[in-house]
Amino acid sequence: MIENSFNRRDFLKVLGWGGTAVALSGCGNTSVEDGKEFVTSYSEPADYEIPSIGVYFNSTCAQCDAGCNIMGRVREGRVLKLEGNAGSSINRGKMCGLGQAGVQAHYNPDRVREPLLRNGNKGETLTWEKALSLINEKLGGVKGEEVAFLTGGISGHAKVLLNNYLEVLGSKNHYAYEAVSPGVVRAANKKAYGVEMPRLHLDKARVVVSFGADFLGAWVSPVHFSMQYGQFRKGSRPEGRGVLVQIEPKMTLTGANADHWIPIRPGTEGILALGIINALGASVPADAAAVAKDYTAERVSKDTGVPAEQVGKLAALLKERSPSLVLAGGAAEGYAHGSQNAAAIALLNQVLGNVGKTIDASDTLQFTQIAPTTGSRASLQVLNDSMAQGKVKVLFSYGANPVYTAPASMKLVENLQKVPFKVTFAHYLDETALQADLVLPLDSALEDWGTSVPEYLVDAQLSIQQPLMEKLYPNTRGIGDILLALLKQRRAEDYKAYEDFYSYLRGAMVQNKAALGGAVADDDSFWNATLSSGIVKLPSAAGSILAKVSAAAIVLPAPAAEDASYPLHLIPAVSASMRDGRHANLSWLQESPDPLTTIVWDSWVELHPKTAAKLGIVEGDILEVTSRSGSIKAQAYVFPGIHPDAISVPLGYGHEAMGRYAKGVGANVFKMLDPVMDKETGELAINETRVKVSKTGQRVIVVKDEGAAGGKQMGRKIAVKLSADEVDLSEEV
Amino acid sequence: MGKDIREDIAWAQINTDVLKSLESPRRLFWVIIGVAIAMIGVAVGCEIYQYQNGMGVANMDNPHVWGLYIATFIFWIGMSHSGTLLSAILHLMHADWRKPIYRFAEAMTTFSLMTAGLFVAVHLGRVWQIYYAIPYPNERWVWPNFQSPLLWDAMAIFTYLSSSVLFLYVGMIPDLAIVRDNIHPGWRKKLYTLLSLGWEGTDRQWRNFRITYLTVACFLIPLAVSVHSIVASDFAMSQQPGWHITSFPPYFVAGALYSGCAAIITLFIILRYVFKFEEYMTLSILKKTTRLTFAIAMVWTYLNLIEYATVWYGHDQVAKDLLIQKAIGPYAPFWWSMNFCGSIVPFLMAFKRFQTSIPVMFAVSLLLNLGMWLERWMIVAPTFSHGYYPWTWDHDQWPSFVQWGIVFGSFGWFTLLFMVFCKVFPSVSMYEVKEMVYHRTLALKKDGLATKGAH
Amino acid sequence: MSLSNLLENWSQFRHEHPNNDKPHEEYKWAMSIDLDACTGCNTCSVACYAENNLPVVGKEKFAHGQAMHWIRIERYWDEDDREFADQGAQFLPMMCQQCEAAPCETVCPVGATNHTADGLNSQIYNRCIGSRYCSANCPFKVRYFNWYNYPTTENVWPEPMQQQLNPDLTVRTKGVMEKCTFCVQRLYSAKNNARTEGRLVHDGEVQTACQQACPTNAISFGNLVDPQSKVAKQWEQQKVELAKDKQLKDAEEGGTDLRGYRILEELRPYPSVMYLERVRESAI
Amino acid sequence: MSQRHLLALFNDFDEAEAAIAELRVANIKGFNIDDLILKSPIEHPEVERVLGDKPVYVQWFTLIGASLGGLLAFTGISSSQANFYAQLKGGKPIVPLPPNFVLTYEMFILGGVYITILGFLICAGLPARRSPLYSAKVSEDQIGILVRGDENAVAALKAIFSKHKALEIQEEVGK
Repeated sequence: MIENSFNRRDFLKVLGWGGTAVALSGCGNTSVEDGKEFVTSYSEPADYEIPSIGVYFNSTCAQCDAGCNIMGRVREGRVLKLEGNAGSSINRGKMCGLGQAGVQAHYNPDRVREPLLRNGNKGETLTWEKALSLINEKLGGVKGEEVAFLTGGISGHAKVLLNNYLEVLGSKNHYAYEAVSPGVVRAANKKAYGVEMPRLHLDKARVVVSFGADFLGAWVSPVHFSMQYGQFRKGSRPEGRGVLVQIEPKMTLTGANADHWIPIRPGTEGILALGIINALGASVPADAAAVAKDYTAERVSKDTGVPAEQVGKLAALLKERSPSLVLAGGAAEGYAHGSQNAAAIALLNQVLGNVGKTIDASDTLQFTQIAPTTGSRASLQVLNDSMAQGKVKVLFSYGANPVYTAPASMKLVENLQKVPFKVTFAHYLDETALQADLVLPLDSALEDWGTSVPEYLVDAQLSIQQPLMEKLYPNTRGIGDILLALLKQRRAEDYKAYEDFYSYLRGAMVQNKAALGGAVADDDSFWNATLSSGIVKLPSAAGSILAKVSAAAIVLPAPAAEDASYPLHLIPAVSASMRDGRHANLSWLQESPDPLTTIVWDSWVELHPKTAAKLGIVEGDILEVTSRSGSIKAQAYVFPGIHPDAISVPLGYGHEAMGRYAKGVGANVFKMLDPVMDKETGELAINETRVKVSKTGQRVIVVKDEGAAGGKQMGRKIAVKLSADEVDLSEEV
Repeated sequence: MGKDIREDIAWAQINTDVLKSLESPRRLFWVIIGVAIAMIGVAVGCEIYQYQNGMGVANMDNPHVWGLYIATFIFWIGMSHSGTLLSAILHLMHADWRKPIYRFAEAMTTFSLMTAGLFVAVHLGRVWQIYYAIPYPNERWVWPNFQSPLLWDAMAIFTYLSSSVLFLYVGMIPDLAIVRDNIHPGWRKKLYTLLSLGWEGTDRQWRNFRITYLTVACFLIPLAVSVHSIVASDFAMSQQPGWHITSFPPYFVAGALYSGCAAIITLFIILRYVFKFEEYMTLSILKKTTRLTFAIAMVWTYLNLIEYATVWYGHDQVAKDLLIQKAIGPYAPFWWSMNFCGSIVPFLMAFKRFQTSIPVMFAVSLLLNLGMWLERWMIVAPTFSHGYYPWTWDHDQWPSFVQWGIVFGSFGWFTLLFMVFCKVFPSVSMYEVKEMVYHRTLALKKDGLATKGAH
Repeated sequence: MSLSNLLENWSQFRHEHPNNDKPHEEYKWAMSIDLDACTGCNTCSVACYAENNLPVVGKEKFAHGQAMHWIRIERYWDEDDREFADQGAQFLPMMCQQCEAAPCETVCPVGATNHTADGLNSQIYNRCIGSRYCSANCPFKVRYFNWYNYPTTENVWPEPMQQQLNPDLTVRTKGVMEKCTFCVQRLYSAKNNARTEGRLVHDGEVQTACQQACPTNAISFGNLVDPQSKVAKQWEQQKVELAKDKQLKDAEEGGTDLRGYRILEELRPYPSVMYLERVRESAI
Repeated sequence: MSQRHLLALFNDFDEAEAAIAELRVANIKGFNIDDLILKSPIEHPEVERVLGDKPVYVQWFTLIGASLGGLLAFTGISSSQANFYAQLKGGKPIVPLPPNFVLTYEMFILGGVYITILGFLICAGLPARRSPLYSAKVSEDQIGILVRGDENAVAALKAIFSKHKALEIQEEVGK
């Protein structure tokens, strides 16, 4: 059914298999009908829907970019619970709380249910047809480069359609934005190892030294790393029980699980890394030694606040227990010199000879079209600037909430006013949707079709997202369907074969089944197999990792000078459940206590007991935290897991809109961040903000799970620990 | 120095005096009734609110699942014991000074038990299912759990309540006959005719009456002891620190008698005034009661100290922590005032000049009861807020107005029942006062110096 | 009739059930939790909310201590008041310990909480009258009372959230006690499937929600009667015995290189949950 | 021959006592000492003594009631427990003795008290119909002696009563 006019290369491009020369088998049956039937088949009970028995369907978790493979328990046509897909190499049947709450995102009472068009200050509903033609009409008058598309990290066939659409419009302005992303580390990795996201093997390492990488909490692919961590801690493992050392100014969940947690003066992580190299002594290659030679234990301990013998011990441990793995994460990279910190840390890895052992390259994808476009913060800056210059006439936004996450200093809302027509594809009426002229309601992740490729690739795979139940609301649509419809406005011919995104997807998969390991199977069985496993292996070439950190290029600034008017460092905490606040309207997450403070339903300010004593603050005092760019009010929580020079406030709270569970809960830290960027990548240096803290005089009872005894066991034998030399773990089951 | 009942008082006089109490109390009586009803109103309001919204409004939580309801329940159970003490024990000991006051003491027993019963219902999360606790045969073969001290409670209280009601009634039959014979015709006459079962004081009736009264008295004493021992085992049988204490049963019984006697003094003083019983509730009786109370107060104090000592010197660190917490934690003010009211205040009763001073005794008796109520609260609450599991310690829990309101109202409920009883039934036992007078005159006769006594 | 029954089987009725000389026949569900693997990430708790229809009570009621989390993560610090918590925190997942001799069972006036044949501490919601004596007597304080009527409380399950409720178990009304059941609804269907196939449930066939979700595999759950089950192996390897109040580990000599223990064992509730002590490296 | 009732009221208890004693010895034709009923405002063991000892059976009721109560309680509770395995309590036997003993004890007392009261009503013949002659004085401060005799005994009886300073003698025609 492919038109002759429609040549092969375009055809590949339409389907998203561009960028490679894999032979496609002849076109198969993309009949809409069998697709349709499959899509709607939930309505009439079919053989796979047995009353009162839960049936599981595989899909992909959309709660974060880790893209875990999940399966949904469906009963009487309702999805009840999500479990991990045991066949997945990412999460092997496991999940995180965030993922578990996926069902709440689906059943959320505050979802947008109708397309809304701005009329003055209120929105009035309109039909999809009207909405889409309105978009078309608004696009009519503008030049391609005046159209901008803002998304979060995006991959798979949604990305294909998006890019195809932008190309049709003649726009190159796709801005992928993540408010909290490992942007700096990506760049640093690229420089150090030649790959942005190398594969890590905690389970093979004997020692893991993490400079603020919260891999058990919210970093990159937490469930996968948690699984590895489980292995890493097994005494019965050939390498024996692994040792974890965490170095960061504010204790993260990972820090709380470390054998040793080292509070370090904010920003001096790189210095400590070089200090360790220096302490390693003889074995170190000349160039690295040269850079590190000034970083004597004394100087390092003076700069970082880490005791000299601590540095020695650490070096000794790393030396004696190889292979090890050194990680750089949020806390190390969020500075103007973040890239330098990351480089220094990478150098340590290189010196220890871990590259290739505990850290290697994931396979490189051949289908670049579907490969993930990772979000960064810098891209929002670019968009913001061009909006400020009035260069943007039409703005689409999807999967991002910049109005909430952008620092006040960006004046984003003002700049948005300069955009004549703003379209938002939204699940909730969040802060960004409220700024839009047209709000288009999206299907929930459990209602929608899609494919995705996770940024952190364990194996090269394409994850299938399929509806786990019928739509809750008739007037929501999947992003794929919307983009397809928009494309049809311009390229009806190319896409006319595809009634909807489902048939497009099925068509795309089936067309390429040979390359996707379905060469022998007929279309239907291949497609059904694909759906039932939820995972498709992608053809890929083994990636190669390099160890090419140039020691010479590393220049670390002296530790930040004291700032009399703003004496404290603000370390915004990325919590595993709240993240950048996109999940704030899920009540399970609001009510599940923060692991370290056990606080629920509110923001808090973590202070070290010494700091608190100095300022005369006790738990529950309402504090005003002021930076050069803004200020917030939140309750104090005195906490032994933070450096005395720093305070920490969690991100993700303080929504002004979005829904009943999110609105007005806590305070929004993003707003008060100073506009300091990482010099190399232009990423926001999230830890560079300096603040001062003052009491407002009010005091509240902090709402938390922790009882009156605080973290004490009062001599009862409740949570017991013992030191590794007292126990024989080798025999353990 | 209070003078005692006159030996030469005419028996007819006794009848008319007591019968007056059924007719014309002082105005204060009606004030009391009014206040009592108002108090009940508060409690009913709170209970409706709680019933509608769930127990949460009482501001209990996990783990702090019990509150004032249980504490006040124990308090009322305890108060009931003194009635038995006066009527049964002193009866067996032939202490006939009890005779003018035991009737209202018994009434007190009955009504405080009824009040206590209410708290069981108020406390339940699903009071509408309360009948699950009754062992009734059913097709599902489901029974209440006979191992639960709460069930023993129910059983014991039912036994105690019904027995003491019967005891009260039987002991009142001769007086009911008197009322029947003297009251002017009307519905009350019919009532008394019915209740007095046609009593005529024949020798046969008296003979059986005597032995029955004696037997039931003998039953009531062990029963009363068992009742509060069982209430004590609600706590002693559990594993919680501050509850799991061997000395609890005697401790509770002593506490019960203590608060009961204190309550008797209070009511003694009130009745004496309201119903103009100065002739019968004489100061010398007050003195005897006071001395008895003082003795019991000392017993209680002793057992209380024993409890502290066993905890302190025992090896159970958890229980020790709790004891310390009681003394210095958020409950400290209540704990200390409980010890003060319970063990220090009673020493006032050791002074002769106070023993017969109405105002002092009234104040003291109220303080003692406050102390005993606090004791119950201090037994129940701190164990929850500072128990075995530190993570769930909860020092901020404070009963809401709902709990306070219902506790407050329960006093109104008790007062109402009691006052109505005293208005409807002779609250001084006429025939026994006569016996008392009679035996005294006999004694005097023996000494030959018989003034022309009653006869 | 019942009297004759009593007399004929007297010895059987006097038998203390269950204990060592009359162990469980087919199933004894038990758990073991490795505190060295547990990261305190709270996933188990959220999974429990999803599986067991737990109400979200909101800030105010949470402040009153009326939260309903059947499994809670406790976070403890070292108590030698060091300047920094440089040994990290200690996390402990605490749920109903399904005691063999449960203090809660004996005190319930109406017999709403009982001991099942496969060693669970069952809670019969529609028998419960809300005396709360069970919770009062629970040393672990893992029982949660329905202080309000959550199904009708605003924003607990607003439309359409109630569609997520798991039909395999009830939504509890006000005034009843509830607690962790070891996901008894899952156990039931697993047992039924096994029975229809004329076999016993084999290890790994049934998982509790918390175990299934746990990213680090810290929780293992299974049938203690089956010697091949992972749990049985772990208990065996750690020399922890169900009906003992003092394990080999606590003995003066020997056994010190083990790390299996049960919380508040000395009270003799004989919990069905074994914890493995958290390990910390001494070299650093 | 028709029977008559006489009720004599005495103020002085000793006189009443004497009167009864005299009635006992002087055997008046047509009057049996057992037809004499004493009515008094208070217990009068000493006065009753002259009537000769009359047995009291209440304590037998007590015995039966108490033992029945106890027995029924134990068997009832134990057999209901035995009939309901589902109420199994961990670490406890199906029929636990200590709790059952507690309840047995309570029921023992309950049965005792109830049946005793029942016995009292039976033995004392309560509730009773009012006897032919009664005076409210009896419930106040006077002793009444109610006798039943033939018409021709009446005179003699009256004589004895008045000899002992009976305040008042009521007479009525029997049946």
